[in-house]
Amino acid sequence: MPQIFDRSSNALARMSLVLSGILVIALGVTLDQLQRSPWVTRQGQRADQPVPFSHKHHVQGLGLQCQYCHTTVEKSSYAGIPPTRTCMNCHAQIWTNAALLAPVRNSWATGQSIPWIKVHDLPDFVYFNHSIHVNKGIGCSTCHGRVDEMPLMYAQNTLQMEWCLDCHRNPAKNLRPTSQIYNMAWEKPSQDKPVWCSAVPGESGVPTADSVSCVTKDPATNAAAAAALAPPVLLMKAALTSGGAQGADPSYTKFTSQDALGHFLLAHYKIKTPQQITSCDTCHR
Amino acid sequence: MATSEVKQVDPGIDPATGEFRVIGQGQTFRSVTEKITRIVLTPHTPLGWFAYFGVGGAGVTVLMVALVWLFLKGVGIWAVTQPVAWGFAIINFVWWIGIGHAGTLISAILLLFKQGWRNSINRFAEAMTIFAVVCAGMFPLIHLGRPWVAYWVFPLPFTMNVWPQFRSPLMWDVFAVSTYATISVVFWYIGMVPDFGTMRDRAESKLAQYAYGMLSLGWRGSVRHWARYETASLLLAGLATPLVLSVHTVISFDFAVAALPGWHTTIFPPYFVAGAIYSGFAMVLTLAIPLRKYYGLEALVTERHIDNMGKVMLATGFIVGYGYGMEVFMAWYSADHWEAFMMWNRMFGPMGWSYWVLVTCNLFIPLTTLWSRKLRTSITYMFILSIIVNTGMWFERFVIVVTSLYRDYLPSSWGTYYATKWDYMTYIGTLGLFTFLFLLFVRFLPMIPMSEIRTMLPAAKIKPKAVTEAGD
Amino acid sequence: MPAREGTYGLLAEFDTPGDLIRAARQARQDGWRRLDCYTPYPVEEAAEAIGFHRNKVPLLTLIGAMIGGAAMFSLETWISVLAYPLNIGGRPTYSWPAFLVPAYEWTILWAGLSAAFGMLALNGLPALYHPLFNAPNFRNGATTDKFFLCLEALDPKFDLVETKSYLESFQPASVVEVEY
Amino acid sequence: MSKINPSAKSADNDAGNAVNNDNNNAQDARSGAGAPMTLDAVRAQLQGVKGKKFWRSLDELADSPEFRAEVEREFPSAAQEWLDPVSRRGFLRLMGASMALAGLAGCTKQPDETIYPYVKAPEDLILGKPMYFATAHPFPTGGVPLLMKSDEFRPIKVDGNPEHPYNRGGSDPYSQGTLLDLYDPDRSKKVTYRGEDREWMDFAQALREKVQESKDGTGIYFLSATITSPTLARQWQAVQAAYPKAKLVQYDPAIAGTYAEKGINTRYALSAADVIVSLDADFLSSASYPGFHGLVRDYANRRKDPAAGMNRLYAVESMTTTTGMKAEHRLKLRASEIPAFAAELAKAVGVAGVQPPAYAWTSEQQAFLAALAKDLKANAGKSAVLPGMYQDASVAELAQAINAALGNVGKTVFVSQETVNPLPSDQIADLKALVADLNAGKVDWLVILNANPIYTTPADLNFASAFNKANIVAHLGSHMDETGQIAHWHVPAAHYLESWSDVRAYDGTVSIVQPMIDPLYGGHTAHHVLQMLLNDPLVSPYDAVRATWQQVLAKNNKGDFELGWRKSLHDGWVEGTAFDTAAKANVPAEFHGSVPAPASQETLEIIYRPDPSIYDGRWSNVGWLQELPKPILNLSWDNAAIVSGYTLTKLGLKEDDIVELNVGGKRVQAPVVVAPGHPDNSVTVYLGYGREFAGRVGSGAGFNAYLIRTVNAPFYTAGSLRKLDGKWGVAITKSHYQDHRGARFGQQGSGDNSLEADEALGPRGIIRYATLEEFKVNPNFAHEGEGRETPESDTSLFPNWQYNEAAWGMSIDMNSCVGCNACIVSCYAENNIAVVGKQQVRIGRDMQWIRIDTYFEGDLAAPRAHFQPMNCQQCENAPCEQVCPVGATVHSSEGLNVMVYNRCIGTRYCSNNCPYKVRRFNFLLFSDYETESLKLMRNPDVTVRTRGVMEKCSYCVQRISAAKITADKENRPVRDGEIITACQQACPAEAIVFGDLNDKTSRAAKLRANQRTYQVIADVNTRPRTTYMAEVLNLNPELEATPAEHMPAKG
Repeated sequence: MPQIFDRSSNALARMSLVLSGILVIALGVTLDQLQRSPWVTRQGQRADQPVPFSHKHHVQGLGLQCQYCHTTVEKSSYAGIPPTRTCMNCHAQIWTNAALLAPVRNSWATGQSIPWIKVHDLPDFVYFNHSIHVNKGIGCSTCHGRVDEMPLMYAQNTLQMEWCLDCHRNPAKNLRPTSQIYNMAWEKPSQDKPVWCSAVPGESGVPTADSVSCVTKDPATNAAAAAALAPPVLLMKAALTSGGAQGADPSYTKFTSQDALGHFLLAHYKIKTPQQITSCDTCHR
Repeated sequence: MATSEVKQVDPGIDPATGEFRVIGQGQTFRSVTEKITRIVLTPHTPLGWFAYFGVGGAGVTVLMVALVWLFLKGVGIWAVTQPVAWGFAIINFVWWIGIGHAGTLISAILLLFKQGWRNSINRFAEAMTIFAVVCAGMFPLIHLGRPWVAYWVFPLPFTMNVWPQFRSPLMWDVFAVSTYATISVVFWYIGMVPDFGTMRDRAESKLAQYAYGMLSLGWRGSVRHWARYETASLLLAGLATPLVLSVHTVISFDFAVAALPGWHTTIFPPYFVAGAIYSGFAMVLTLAIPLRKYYGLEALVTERHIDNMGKVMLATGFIVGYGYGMEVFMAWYSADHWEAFMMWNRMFGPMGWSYWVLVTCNLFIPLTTLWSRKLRTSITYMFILSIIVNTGMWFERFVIVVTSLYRDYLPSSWGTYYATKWDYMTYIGTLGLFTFLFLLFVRFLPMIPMSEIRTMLPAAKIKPKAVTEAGD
Repeated sequence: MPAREGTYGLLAEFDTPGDLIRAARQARQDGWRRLDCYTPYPVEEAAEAIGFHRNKVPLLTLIGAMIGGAAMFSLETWISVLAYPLNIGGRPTYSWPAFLVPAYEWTILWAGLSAAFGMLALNGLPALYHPLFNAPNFRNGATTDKFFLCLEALDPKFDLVETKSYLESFQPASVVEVEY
Repeated sequence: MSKINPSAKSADNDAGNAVNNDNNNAQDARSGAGAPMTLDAVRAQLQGVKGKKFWRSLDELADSPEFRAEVEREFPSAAQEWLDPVSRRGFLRLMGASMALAGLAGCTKQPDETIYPYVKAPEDLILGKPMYFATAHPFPTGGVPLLMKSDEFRPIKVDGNPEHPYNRGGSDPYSQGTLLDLYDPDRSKKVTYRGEDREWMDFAQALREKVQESKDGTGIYFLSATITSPTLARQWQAVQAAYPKAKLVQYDPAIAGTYAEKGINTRYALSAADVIVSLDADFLSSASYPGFHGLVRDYANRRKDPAAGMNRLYAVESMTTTTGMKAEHRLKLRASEIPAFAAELAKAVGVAGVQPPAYAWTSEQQAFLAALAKDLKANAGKSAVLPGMYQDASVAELAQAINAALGNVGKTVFVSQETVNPLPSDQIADLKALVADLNAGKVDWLVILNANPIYTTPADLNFASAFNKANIVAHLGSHMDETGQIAHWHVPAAHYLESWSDVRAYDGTVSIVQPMIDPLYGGHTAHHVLQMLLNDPLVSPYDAVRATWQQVLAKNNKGDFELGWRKSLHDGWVEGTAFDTAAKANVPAEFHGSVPAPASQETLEIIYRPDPSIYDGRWSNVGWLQELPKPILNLSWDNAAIVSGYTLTKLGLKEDDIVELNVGGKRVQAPVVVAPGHPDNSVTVYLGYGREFAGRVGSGAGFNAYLIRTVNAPFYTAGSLRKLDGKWGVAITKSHYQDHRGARFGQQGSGDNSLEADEALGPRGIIRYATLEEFKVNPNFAHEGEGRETPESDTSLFPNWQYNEAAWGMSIDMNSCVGCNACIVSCYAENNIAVVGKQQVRIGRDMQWIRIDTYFEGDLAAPRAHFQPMNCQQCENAPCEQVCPVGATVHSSEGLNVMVYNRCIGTRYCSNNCPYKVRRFNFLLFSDYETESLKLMRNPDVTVRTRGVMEKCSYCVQRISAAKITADKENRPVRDGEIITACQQACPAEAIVFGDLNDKTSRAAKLRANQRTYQVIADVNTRPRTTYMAEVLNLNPELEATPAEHMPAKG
């Protein structure tokens, strides 16, 4: 009775054992990565839109405000996609023959909607509300990224549940003054870029935003100058808020870290506790 | 207890000890080996095997049909409804798991108790366990409303950041059943390694040599290996014993932890386990009796085995009976209206019949007859009885699941339950699957552990003389 | 392993376990260390005869058990208390009694696996190829009904001629030389 | 809530554009398919297809890429399980399921979704913020003032107008159901002439020319449903003036022959009534009784606080209704006995001139009569006697006389000169005349307006044959129904939510019916038709209605009509149009009419009533109402021959047997069902079933009772009954008392009791009640006795969870609940609940989140019923949550028991472990993801549940979240009453109160603190957030609790 197996078979056997082990682990890691990959989440992908609309051009170049198009962002759960009329407001006069804008003109002529591809597309069982976020100090760019630097729109973030939870578990790290909501260039406060905020005790019925006012230039030197130097959006907003906060002669505190600012705003915007905003019924119904 | 006239008539009795033989007379290492290996290594498969295999195959087909339709349409094709939201699926699940238990019990607990007679039957009892667990494990999956997201029960880092809920008995099931399946397979395989060695060395065809060679991992019977092997087996047995007890305990928690009258009771764990063993041994008999006849293994699976299994069933049967008794007693003694009504409803309600079927099959018939050794050693009777008990145990689960659910707290939501053809097809399907797998096992694997049989042969007895001699 | 050349050892075949044990014990007394017995079923006396008394399988099992149990229990606690604490029917987040069950199951799971695979590892299995299989009579008997004693060439006392005669002094059924 | 004053423009705004995908829940109506669901598209898709053809067109629809995109989204296309259990359209579901399995990939990758923004956005629209418009539901017995919730100009919820003086926010199943009626995909969509497509103008021309050449209108006949619109009446009068020979016949099967046809001018103010007597007046169980909403509200208000003095209700009735079951004292009489009894009563309270026919009253009946009369006299001026609508005319007159004799008129009873319906008429007589003229060949053109005479006319009129004798028949109807099928012309009618009109409510106030949406299928109204005959044919209904109220509104608003108009649109009613209560009408306290003598004890009486769910059949294609369990019977999807247990046994029947009803040679087959407390030798049948051409839902359900109805005795008559072989297979939504008559185990009584009730009222303490006397002695009765203990808050192995913010809770007053089912239908609409169909209901898979548990106490021959609305109890120690392996049901920080559909894997363990069995499981794909028109109807704030997912009452969590966000933005706490659940909103009795239990000043918290408040199955220590207030009955000491007319219902 001879040998059945060759000498090498022992080595082979052991090696195959090790390999299969490695294989299993590799598979696990791959799947784990896959579910977060842009292939699944569409993160950073530029959809093929009927009109190559450039936020960069309109926001950075022309300085349009977000709400000029997304009108209901402060009032409703939907920020709102502009009707064709909004486009035509300008494009009835300028670029009236641009080939790129043909779809817009057709829509205007025929009354058929422009079929945009949804870029930020949450699952159907998730109920997201824009208004509460912008009213409580979450800026556009926090979720949508530097839209003003996007020639073509894409999703900055995965919009997966873990991403939402990441903020809902600790809102402080993303809160900003409501006066800065639409400021695409907003940066978290730091030593060289501090933020000054003042708060008057807000009474019930008055939106919390009105009792807090923040500026990015030292108000001690010259509030007016601060205002003058501030970007237009901020200018308007700052005026509003300080107006709301009038009477109690705001004494400003200086914040040099997001953590400090975040917790200041957390308190004054009456943000709900993580336990409350990570409760399932916050987003699912 | 053996009487003189029994001695003359009964070849199964060892004249020296007056006890049943575990192994028939005149067996040698080689004869045993030949007998067992031939079954597998014979080039021509017996026709009967094909016949049964066909039956099993048909069952599997039925199962496939039922499952495809199930996945296309949803669990609504079953009879499950409000308020009876669990039906055949869970009944079959518990029933199959229960059957599984005997295998592990025989191979583990009897090993610890040094019950030599187990050796002839433990291999296919373990096989039975594994196939039963396969059938059982299928049900929790397919009874889900959305089986395609069943993987959510595993604690893995999904992007939802949501995790399983470990207070749920169903989560406990997940771990109990998966562990049980894994350990059983490992135990089974480890047990077979030396026999694979034998098969490798007995096999003529190159293919068989390769196959069994691989499976044997190159086993060569070094006594060092044997020593570690023995320790490992003993440890596995020692682990499998608490495991097998825990598994059905956990299954019983599915009910005992719930708030439902008829489920919410502390008696469940012990009597589920006992019931499991009860039905398990019944199933072993159902399989062993035809097998030993068909493959002429009377010498290896003797009447003594049948007889012992009968005794075990008698014992476990009484524990089960005690369980039923306690339910009734507590319903009265606790003076708790929910319990009392549940018990009354279980016995005399619209579905009372099922309770009496169970009592008849599980208590009246077995516990009155198993006393007699004559009946215990009557092969045909034991075969019939084993089937009766299996039926009874199925109805026990039916009673627990359905008759507790269909009339619970709010009378306004009382309902009823009529199984649909899809329910039956699924159940029959799993029976088919079981047969199918078991026949494959019989055909391709050694169904009796040779190495362990050898230790029981007279030749294995080391002459004391030899040993002392070596001393000087 | 590096492919060795030459003789692996001398293999004596016996018909009964008793003979094997006697021979093995004798050989051990005579100072043989590199020796091994091969039997178709566990013969504990033989193992003792060649001085193999205890093994490490139990230790491995214990370690496995502890790892398994601890891992599962801490996973459950982390999930329910830290990762995403939820109010489940008013139960406390740290519901340890419930957590015990899966932890218990994993204790057994990992203990069992480490026992089985530990045993195989310690036995150096899988070893599909082994010099002994070169011996003409080995595979015919070792897994069926014959009992072998092998004195290995690596033992300093080993000498092809002397050792052969030494083995024959035990009246074995046969003595053969095993090549690598 | 924000009410926005809708200009005609915004109301007419094309809902098509309003369908906008810019939202996060494509799973809802708005964008179920990725398809551009402009209404035009839908119209195009559905154009001219109906009935079976509809399916084919849907399959074509299904092949569109958008649809596939939808399927890929793991929503298998809908299995119309409720059409036929194994659907003929397996193919699509195969597709769907394969996609579902593809879901195995786990992290399902969403396909691209498309956004279809407006081209020109309407100014007043804020996407995602609903608008509310006031309108009214024109109902033959008076309009129901409504406040519609409109999402992007799609009406998605019907509710009572909370500010309207009449119904004060209450509504009813019918009004709630009209929403689904609006979106019914089976509505007719094309004008047809002899089956060929035509345009509206073709019809209008034809009619106009015909009428003009007839000069004086000879041979022109109009057959209309009861005219409720003053404007329509005005238009008719104009037509009449122009064409004096033209004839108008009004016919409503449930109105004709009742006092309502002569115009409802009597109103009852039950708030001032200490004693209420119902002479077969079922004023609590459905809107078919005039003034239902107001009557229920006033009745219930007098029962909310027993200490403050309760009213007492006596019911004398010919079938079991919730009115009788709520009554302190109930006397069951066969329909024909009731006029005589009324006469006896009248005599007893001193009505002059009344001659009661001689009749052998049983001792119980006499005792009842005596006690009743005595009690009435004792409460003269503080009582009210309500006549049954479906009784002999004498009953109404007698009731009037009794009220007069008791001096109730002017105090609790008000009679006005004007009537609710502008054109009262003798409908039966007119109908007979019409048939005569038809047969005489006098009819040239018969124009049918919103009526379905072929189906609804009594069989003995042979209307169908007469019908064919008309030269041309034109049919204006919402569906291609039995009449539309054979009429020459068919014109799709616009729904009342699609068109302008007006209507008077029970109290006389006029409401403008304003459209919520453009006609989905381009329908027209009776206004159009009549206007077409006038000199200015193109005046739109809008202008017509404005014209009608020009003067009134101008007068009310110092000449500023526009202001008045906008105000009445905004408020929902025209001010100063209510009937004058001050005017003292003189009602004589005497009666000289004749009273029909009761039929002999042995004759079998057959009673016809409009169905409590689908009325006269007009809503038989409304799935919600079809599936709605009828009060008392819990029967859905069928009508039945309803008998008493005694009659059942006497005739040797079992429930669900098929019987043949025979009235004067006309026969129908029907299933037999028992109603506890039904009079013996008497069979009640509901009208409205057995439709041939109702649509996919209604066709073929039940049997057609019109076939055995006679024109001269439309509401009860003598007949016979014969057993046939076989079972019908009725769907009854709860375990049935007849199957479970407690024969053993601790039941009280002789085996004639319902085991359920014995259990529920007995040791289980589910129903708890006391008499007023007992209550006065021991206000804490609800917490004493077996099964009534509530565990202390510290009886628990683990520490109690603290709820520091809001703690939502609900209180349900069982004393007020009249079991009218309005809450159930409201819940259907609010929560996108699926209709599952008869077969599924039969095996107990109905999906209603709230149900009305009915327990029949005592002898089933003469029981007292207890109605218990049962929805998720939101237990603090929820048994369901603890057993869910994936945490799909958990507690929110405010103690809501939240069900997360998208996490559910469907083990159904939670349902098993729920002591209240209030969880509902999608055993199959019940939700309809295909039918476009239904997508428009869905509530965008609630996920549509797919197959294999558990669901349950959520306390309308979507409303809670909305309110919380609003409050949070305004930096204030949520106000008490700011959140109203759908069931609470619909309840005409205000039996349901929702609020924050941590806010001790909230109504809910106060009610929870009330001593009558108890928790169901408290001893299991689930700690429900929903609690119930025990009933208190104001019994008349002279009568025993229930008139035990012992006719055992053995067998």
